[in-house]
Amino acid sequence: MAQDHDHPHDDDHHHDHEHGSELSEMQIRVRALESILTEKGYVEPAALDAIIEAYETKIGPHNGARVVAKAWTDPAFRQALLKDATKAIGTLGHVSRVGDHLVAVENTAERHNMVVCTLCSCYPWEMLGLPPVWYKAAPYRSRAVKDPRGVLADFGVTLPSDTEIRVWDSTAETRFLVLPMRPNGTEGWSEQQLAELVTRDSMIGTGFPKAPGSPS
Amino acid sequence: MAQDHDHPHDDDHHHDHEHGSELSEMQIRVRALESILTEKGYVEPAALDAIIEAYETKIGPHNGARVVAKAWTDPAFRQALLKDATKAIGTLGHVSRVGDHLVAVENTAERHNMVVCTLCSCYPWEMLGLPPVWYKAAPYRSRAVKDPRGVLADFGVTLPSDTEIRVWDSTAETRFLVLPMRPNGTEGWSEQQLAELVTRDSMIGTGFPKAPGSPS
Amino acid sequence: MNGVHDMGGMDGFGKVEAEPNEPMFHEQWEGRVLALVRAMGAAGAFNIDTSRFYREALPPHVYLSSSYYKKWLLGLEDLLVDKGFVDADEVKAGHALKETKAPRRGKFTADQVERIMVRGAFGRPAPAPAKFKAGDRVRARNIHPATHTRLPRYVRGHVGIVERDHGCHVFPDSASMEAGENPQWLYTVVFDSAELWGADADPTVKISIDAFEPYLEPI
Amino acid sequence: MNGVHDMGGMDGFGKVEAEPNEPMFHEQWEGRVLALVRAMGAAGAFNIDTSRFYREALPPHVYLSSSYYKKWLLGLEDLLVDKGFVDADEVKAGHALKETKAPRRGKFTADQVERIMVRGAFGRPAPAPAKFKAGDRVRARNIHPATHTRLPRYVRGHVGIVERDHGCHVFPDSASMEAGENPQWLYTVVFDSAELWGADADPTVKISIDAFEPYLEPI
Repeated sequence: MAQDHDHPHDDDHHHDHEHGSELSEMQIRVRALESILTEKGYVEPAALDAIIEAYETKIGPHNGARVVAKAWTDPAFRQALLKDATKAIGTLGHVSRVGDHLVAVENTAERHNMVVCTLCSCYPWEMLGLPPVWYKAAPYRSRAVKDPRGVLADFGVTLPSDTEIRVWDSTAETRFLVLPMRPNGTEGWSEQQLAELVTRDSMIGTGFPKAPGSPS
Repeated sequence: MAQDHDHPHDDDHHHDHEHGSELSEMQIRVRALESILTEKGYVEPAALDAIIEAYETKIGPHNGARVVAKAWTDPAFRQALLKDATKAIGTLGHVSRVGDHLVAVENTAERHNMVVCTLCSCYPWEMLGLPPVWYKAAPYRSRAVKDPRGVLADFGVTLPSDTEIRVWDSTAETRFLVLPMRPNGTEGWSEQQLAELVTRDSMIGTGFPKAPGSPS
Repeated sequence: MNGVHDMGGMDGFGKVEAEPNEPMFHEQWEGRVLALVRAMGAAGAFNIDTSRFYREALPPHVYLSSSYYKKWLLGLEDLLVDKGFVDADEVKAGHALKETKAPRRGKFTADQVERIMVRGAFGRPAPAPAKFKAGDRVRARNIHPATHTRLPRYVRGHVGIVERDHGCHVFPDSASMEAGENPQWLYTVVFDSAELWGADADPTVKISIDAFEPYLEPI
Repeated sequence: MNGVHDMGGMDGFGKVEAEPNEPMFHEQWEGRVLALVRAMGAAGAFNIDTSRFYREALPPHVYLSSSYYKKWLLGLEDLLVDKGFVDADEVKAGHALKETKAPRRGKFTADQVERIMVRGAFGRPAPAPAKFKAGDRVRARNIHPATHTRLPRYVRGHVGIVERDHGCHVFPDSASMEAGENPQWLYTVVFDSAELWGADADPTVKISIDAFEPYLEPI
């Protein structure tokens, strides 16, 4: 069908972000709105700069990775995390930003968890940073709840055919963090070493942690 | 909300048919496909001309109007039409083109019928001609089955609040023709006079026949 | 497929806007597209269900932002390329480059126009007795085929009453896949508005679809 | 509303395409839009549910063809105009022309940034006991509000099991209309894939949503 091969009207299939002219139009438009809101005294440009800087520097998947590595090495923390992730993470000095109602869900040999937001783009920002475009886009949002194995195939991920897949649709202000399985061959590793193996996608459920010794 | 007032980004809400440049691009593209199909011997331009001419001259709501007027004046025909519209219309010499499985549905004081095709644009071409753009467009297709009174309001049509509304979604190769109520004040009128009152929309169920003496 | 074409009950598309004295075609090319689709269909390059499926399978944002006949053109191009009647290079070049693949009924010529001005006949002899009769309560099955179907999402899982029996017809779910006509009984099934749209629905409204027998289960 | 944003289970959008080494923003203006939305929300011009509703209410073809942050910008413009914080003429002119309408919490300044880097708290004291508990079988109601809701279409009418109780939370259906927080119990409800997608569904898959109590009925 139309999606599957090089069709003559592919030029109609564009999205905005592929058009340079569109982008500069957007820049002008956003700048205009910022001017209005600044002139009217609702915001100040320095505050906007500070918000962007905070997103760029203070959040990101390194936060989630440290939580996962801790859970891999500390059974009591793992238990506490699965019981109440917000509370458990709040006890860690190095991750201060965590919202209410964060739920950690554990992958096992029997069950794989995968997180989606079919209605918009809900995502555990404090743990993973801003979501990637694919997480917010129609292919993932539409298919994750109906054909999760097909979605995983798009990521090159294959699960045993008898593994249960649990899809969590983030339809409220709860947020979900997948606790992936600890890779084999990491016995005795430190939390910091383990954290290096934890990928963003492994905490969404569309990937696995890196194997020890794989290219970083 | 966005649809209800003059919003600054109305320029984003355009559809293709509002763009002159798009249209000439379309003309080039259609001409190219016609050339290919002609050169490959699938079609001949004269046959395409003849198809278009047939649509432009041989079908149209005048066919449906004559059927309705006949049903208003001939009780036996009305009965036959409601029982099997294809067969009944086949007995009329002047309307030779009628497909199988045409179903006529009768408006009464108690029940109003309205026809839609939510999935595409199914419509009784032989009786009514090609459907108008609104019939094929998303607002009508999406709302007719859920909010038919709201749709009727868009046409300026109001029904008594206790009139039953029956919406026929044309999801197969059956086709539906609404037999509207005969206007008051037309006693003794000829079939031809009556046919002048029968509008296309009255046979879809989004309008009424014209009243006697109203501007034609 | 659960495509954006299946829009019964969706919100957000705005008001219905009728155009006074609307012309049959707004641009000359629209009539040409209509004629090309009818002619290629009549030549036997595809059946009506396949052509519908190709329009439904356009990318959703293209489906929603294209005019009606533009969707017809895009679907036709995709279909002719996929089925081997036209090559993508030919569409780019704007003229024939490859060999012709003969359509099932051969070239469409002007003398055949009268034939196609009457809608095709889709009734077929019954391969089996009807499972349902007027008055029966039935549930529309909760099916979600990735391919073409004529059971709209808004009725799936809901209970209605069989009102009419239309005999056996070509089954679009099969025909669209070029998997044969597979005739099936066809019924008008009527639903209360509250069954489809919940307790707040307008109680004076009833909605019917025409449903093929495989879409229905007894209750 | 049954908008095109409610796309769980729809077909036709193609494959998931991940971008290797994706930057946080693809264009400088994207970060600016994010910051404007966060700042205006923090100033009290709107709550998160209202801002979601304005994005959902974009015309469907605009929703599907716009990039993520473009949707944010378009929704923000619509919202600020509708709520009287900005005038449409100001958006056209690109600078302030009318009086300022004070947002609920006043100007958003740089010293408040740290506060908004933690997600807002939506848990609220319970106004009434919970109707359901873990293990209960419940049916997602068949509701079709024209306004904002967080009950996706693909579960409506279907039966699942209550798995977790999250306490009481702000109810988006009310908050989005600025009709108060109206806290409601929130549950994780899990569905078998066959219940949602029919007999052909992958039997190893289960899907959960987080459902507010008014979305559920006992069975």
